[in-house]
Amino acid sequence: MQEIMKKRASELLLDGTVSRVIGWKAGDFVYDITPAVFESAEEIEKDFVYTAFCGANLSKYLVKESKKPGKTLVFLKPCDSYSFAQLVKEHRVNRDSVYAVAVECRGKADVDKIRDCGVKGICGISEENGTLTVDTVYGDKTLPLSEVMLEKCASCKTRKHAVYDELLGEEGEEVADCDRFGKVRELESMTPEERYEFWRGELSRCIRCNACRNVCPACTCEKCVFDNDNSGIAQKAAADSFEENMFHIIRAFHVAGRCTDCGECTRVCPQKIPLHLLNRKFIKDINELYGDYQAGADPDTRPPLTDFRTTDAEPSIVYRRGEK
Amino acid sequence: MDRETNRVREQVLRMSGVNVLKCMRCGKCSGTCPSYEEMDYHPHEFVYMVEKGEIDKLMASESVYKCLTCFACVERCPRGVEPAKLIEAVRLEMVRKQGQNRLKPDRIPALLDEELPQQAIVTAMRKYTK
Amino acid sequence: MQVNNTEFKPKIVAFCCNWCSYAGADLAGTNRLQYPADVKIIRVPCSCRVNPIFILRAFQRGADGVILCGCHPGDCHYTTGNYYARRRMTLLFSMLDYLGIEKERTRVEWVSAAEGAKFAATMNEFVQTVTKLGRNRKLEDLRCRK
Amino acid sequence: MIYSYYPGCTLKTKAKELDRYARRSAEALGITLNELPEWQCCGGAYTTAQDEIATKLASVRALAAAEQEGGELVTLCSACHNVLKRVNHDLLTDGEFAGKVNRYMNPEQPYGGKTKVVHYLELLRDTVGFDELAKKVVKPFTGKKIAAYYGCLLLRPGKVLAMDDPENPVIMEDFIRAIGGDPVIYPYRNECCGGYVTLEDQALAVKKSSAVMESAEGFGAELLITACPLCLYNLNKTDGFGTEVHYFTELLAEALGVKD
Amino acid sequence: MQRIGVFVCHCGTNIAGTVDVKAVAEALKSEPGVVFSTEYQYMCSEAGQNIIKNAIREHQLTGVVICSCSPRMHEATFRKTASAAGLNPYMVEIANIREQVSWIHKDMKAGTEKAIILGRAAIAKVSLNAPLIPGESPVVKRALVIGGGIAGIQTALDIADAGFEVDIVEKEPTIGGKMTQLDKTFPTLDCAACILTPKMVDCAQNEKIRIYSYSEVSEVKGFVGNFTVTIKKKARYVDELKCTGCGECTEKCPQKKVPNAFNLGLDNRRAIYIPFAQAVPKVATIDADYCNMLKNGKCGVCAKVCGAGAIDYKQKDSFIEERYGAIVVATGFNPIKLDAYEEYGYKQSKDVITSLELERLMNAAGPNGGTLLRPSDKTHPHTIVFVQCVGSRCDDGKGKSYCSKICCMYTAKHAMLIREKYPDTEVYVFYIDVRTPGKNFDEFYRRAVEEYGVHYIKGMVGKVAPQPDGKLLVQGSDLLADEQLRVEADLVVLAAAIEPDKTARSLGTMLTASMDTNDFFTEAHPKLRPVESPTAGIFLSGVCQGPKDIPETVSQAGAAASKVIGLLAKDKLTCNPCVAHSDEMLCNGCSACEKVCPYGAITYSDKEFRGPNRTTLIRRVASVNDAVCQGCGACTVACPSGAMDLKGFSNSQIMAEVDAICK
Repeated sequence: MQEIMKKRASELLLDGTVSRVIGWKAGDFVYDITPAVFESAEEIEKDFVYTAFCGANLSKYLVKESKKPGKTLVFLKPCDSYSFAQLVKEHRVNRDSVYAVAVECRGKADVDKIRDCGVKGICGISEENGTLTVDTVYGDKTLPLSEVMLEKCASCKTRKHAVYDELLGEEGEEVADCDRFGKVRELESMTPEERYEFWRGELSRCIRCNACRNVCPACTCEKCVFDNDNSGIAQKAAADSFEENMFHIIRAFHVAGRCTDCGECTRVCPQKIPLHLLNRKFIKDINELYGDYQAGADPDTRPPLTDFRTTDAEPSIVYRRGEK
Repeated sequence: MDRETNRVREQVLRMSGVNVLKCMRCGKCSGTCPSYEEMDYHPHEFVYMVEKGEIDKLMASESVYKCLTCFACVERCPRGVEPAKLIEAVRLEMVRKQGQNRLKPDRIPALLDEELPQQAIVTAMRKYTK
Repeated sequence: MQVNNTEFKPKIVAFCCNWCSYAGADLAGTNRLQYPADVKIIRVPCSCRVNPIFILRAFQRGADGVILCGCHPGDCHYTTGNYYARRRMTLLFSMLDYLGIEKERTRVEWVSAAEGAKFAATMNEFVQTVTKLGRNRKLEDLRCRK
Repeated sequence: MIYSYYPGCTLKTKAKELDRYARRSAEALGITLNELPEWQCCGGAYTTAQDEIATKLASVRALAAAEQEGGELVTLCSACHNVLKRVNHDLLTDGEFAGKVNRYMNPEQPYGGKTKVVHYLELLRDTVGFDELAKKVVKPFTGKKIAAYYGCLLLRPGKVLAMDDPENPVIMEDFIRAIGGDPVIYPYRNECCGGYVTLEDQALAVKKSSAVMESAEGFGAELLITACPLCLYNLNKTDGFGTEVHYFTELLAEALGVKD
Repeated sequence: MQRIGVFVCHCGTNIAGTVDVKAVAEALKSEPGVVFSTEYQYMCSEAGQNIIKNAIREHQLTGVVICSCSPRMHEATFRKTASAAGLNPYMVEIANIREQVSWIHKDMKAGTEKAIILGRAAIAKVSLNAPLIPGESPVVKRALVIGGGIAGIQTALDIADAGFEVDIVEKEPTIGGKMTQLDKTFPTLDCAACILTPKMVDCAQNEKIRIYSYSEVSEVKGFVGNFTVTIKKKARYVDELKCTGCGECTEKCPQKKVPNAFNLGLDNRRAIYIPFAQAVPKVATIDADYCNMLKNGKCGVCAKVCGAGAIDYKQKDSFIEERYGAIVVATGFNPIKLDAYEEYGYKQSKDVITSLELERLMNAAGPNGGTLLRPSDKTHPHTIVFVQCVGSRCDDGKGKSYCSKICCMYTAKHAMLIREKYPDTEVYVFYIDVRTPGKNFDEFYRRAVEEYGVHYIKGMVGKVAPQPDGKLLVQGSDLLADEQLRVEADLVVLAAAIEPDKTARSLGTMLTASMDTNDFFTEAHPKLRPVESPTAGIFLSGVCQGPKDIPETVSQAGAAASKVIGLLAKDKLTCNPCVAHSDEMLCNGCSACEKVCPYGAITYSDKEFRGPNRTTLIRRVASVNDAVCQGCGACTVACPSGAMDLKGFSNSQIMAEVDAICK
């Protein structure tokens, strides 16, 4: 797959269809993959990678890159394509200046989970039919991909793209048995005290590194309210128990109805806080109260928080719902 | 109002659940009452006199035993005052007193006739005794 | 009504729409309908002006309960504002509940300009509910309580 | 269609016909009435005092038993209907009362007013349907001018009993039409007959009942029907009126051809 | 640095009675930014306002906080005061320590504490206030009057008189309203038609007035000075321009069994009809529910007999869009349905009627040509009982809680007219109270008793029992005689409560004008602004605001007209400066704000910005049209970046208030 992509990207750069390519390149280690902009076929040849560690969602980089002259090529995994469509819907990215290449994806690997399996000294990885072959300094190890997948891939909702100009590889299907709200339901069934303890345990670890915000394709504000001294709620660092609550609730609220559930927030969190559970709570509530809605699925439907029905549920539904 | 009067008044109000202050003195209860002519104190007077605390007079009068509990006054009161409930409360306040049962069981045989349904006896027992 | 800590006086912030509930509160005043002094009203032009940030901020600064009052659905002075507010608050309250915050600390009530009695009754009831819950310990910012 | 059935004390003694004809007619209409196994007398009168618990427990037992057996309880006597419906309403709407009752009786399954109390007439109207009933009539009362006497217990308080407009009811008139008769509408059909006061002050009851008879006859009634044994008794105690008073179930049985 | 002045009002003892105003002024003196703090008996008085003005000048105040009554009461007053002293009027904030403190709290300590906290919140807010300069918006010089009864007619005539154009929308085929159905009017007994029909004709002939009869308002957009209203003209199947009102069709139509709504169903009319002889416009209307031609295509008589060729069976509802500067609501009332009061036997006897039906029975143009006859057997009634307060003053879940206000007087009128015309008729009036506050009203009622011998009985009727002989046995209380009274009457007249017209509720929603729980429109202030809705540009005329009689309606109609004239006389309106604005540097261009704006006040454009390294970036940013924005703030919450904010109620101002309250 990687080679097909490299070939196609080089072609398009060379024939002038696109002026740059957003893709992935490896850092110091093979699992240390970062998004990167390539401006020539040489750069592609040298650094471009597409491996089981390419979980990163590239769509957000379009906000900046697509403003540059010429077209920008972006590689989109199925989940990334929804983020891209949502950004187009919100006028953050100009559709015409993007050449979207859809690539197939069967799930990406979580290096920590691989390590948890006792695999050390990773220096290469390849995937075939759901089996990962990890090349380590101690020799090759094989692992089923399903056991070491990123959280966001384990609860993947669809392997089908929302939008693209060109497809490389095979288009996947929607995941029929996806149960991405399982954990949310589990939390909902707890007592308020248990929930509070759960979230205190998680959120109190927050170090306010802002990784979740910086990676989030819905968090593309010109200036975040939490960075704006004039907003009255600017905070740089978590200093006490409430601040991270405030930050994460407001962040989740700001992306409510816009979050495509790409799962990047949880992937990048250095403290392993399951932040996607906040977003999924909003998605679940929205689906239940206002009808199923998938951000990025189509360009026209009004996002639920800028829409209403006169027959919407009253806020008091929150009090009744919990009663047994 | 002395303390005892006030206690009885409060008791009657609590027992009946009636808010006498809602009455606007229209007299529709008394205009509607089928037992009006048999009563010394009429439904609207019950409301007013309970308000004023003159419950002794009401308890002593035959009127409390003449209410048919037909609920016409309750149904028709424009203010939702429910005079019948007040009359019942005054009557209960009376018959619940020691030795004040209106209907003694030994009196009953004399009052019966062949056709009289049980219903009448049990209802009367419930109305006239504690 | 049993309240364990009779000393506890909750801090309640009420956001009131200028066109209905604020006028309803005025009417409650004009009619001398009593409700506890714990309730402090902030006037907003419409329930849709209330940002979830304001509500969290109130809790952060030590409020024990926050209530938002607006026009009845369908009667918004600006036609549609309260419909948006309704969705926003429903989701926000649900999220607070999800985080284990006592859901009774937050409330939305529709009170028209003519409903002075409803305003007073709502506030009495809300204060009672919040008083029973006691002090908000889960959301306050400890630096804000001296 | 199977319903629990609460006959009440009078239907077992002085008003056996009311009960008998109701059962026969129900059978003819394909309705099974299962008499509650251990019912107690409802007491004849609902006590309005808010502090009364004991006088309502017999009703609660019947209501709770009916809940176990399907949840719908049919009554026939106006007084039982009145008492059962009102006690049930209290349980449903007054949580404090329901709490007290359940603490006192301490039943296995707390009872909260879920049983639906249905008067036999409501059964005819809402379940059988008067149109359907009319089709099953074999001996119609064609041309017979029949006056319905509701009395007070069947209709009031209107908000609680929720049977019909308490001031201008139609359920019994519709029933009369269904069995082929000609309903006579007269203003005293929902005025009190004198009720239980007859025990102490029969003159009062006679006076009230006479007004009813006079009004009905004035409007041309040839026959009166009622659902209440005490109404029937009081109306029969009047003097100088020729019109017969019957239980409505008797006419129903006759019309359906199951009287004998 | 802000220099804030604090002014605490005693409001006589209204505030000072439960709030220690001196302590409040003293406590607020030490708040940050406060350089002056004082209290005075009546801040809104001239002397009080002078204290404020002097302090602004003397202490060079940059902000003013007034602790007083509700801002809904005197915010405008104090803004003017500040302005007069050279301070921007939007640098004034009010802490409501009357409605929200002294009137609802009895405890001086708690009240004083709360007043101080509210004062602090206002100080915190005013510290962040910025001077605002209101914009202007043009005024469309045309008014719309919804409802063509006496209220609407009078309002329209007065507006037209001042030289402004005005349209009347009336849902019935003719204007005139309820008053056309009345026979005589109290307290002078002149005939309703004689005083009303000239006004109807004036409306028709006035070139400034356009009448949309048989029409309804179906949509309202816009705001004060510039409303856009869609009017639905219902199909009447007659071309209004061609119809001459000759009435030929209404005589030849073979469908004769249509209940005559104008006579409240007491007689019949044809399927094509003109409601009454003096109708304006005098144009026929086909009742589609009864017309055989429209129902099954068989007939066509009216088209045949119409010399003007005005009949048009294919006519459809049409919609007209008009712009108006002001809207007057004059939707009027109806008597309530009496279904819940069958103890009076309204449905059980034809001879139990409502007062409005009696008007028709007594009217010369009514079903009996003015002779009072019983509906059942057309005989002359010798005993008539009037029952007052049927459905009024009720708290029974069935009727209305309010007094309908007009019944006492019209019943006295009816009683008097009957006694005058038919001296052999005995008239009884069962009343709870007789309410006659009005010029010459009590004298009128006394005449009914003293000169006309009407029997007024203090008490209520419990039951009306129709008798076999056709009489009505009325059983009621005579409370003063302490007896249960029985009257054998021939006719019983019920004074049914009145309620706002059923169209009022949906209209209120369309106009975003607030209503009370009874569906009466709410006035901007119950005493001081009784003919204005709290929604700017919406005015109230007649019973739509509350029960009232004709003289009161006409005076309110004139008052509403004068308010409209005052508005239309302006070329431009000062806009509310508390509008949204977008910080372009923060705007993402995401369109969330645009989606929630009910006024379409937000537009987007691509703008050039300086990027890093001397590059130019083109960004899509929102901007707000100040004249269109009404300042609801929906956009401010939709905006995640905080680019959109509301002047006068900014994020930081509201948060400052929150902080001050929670401190």
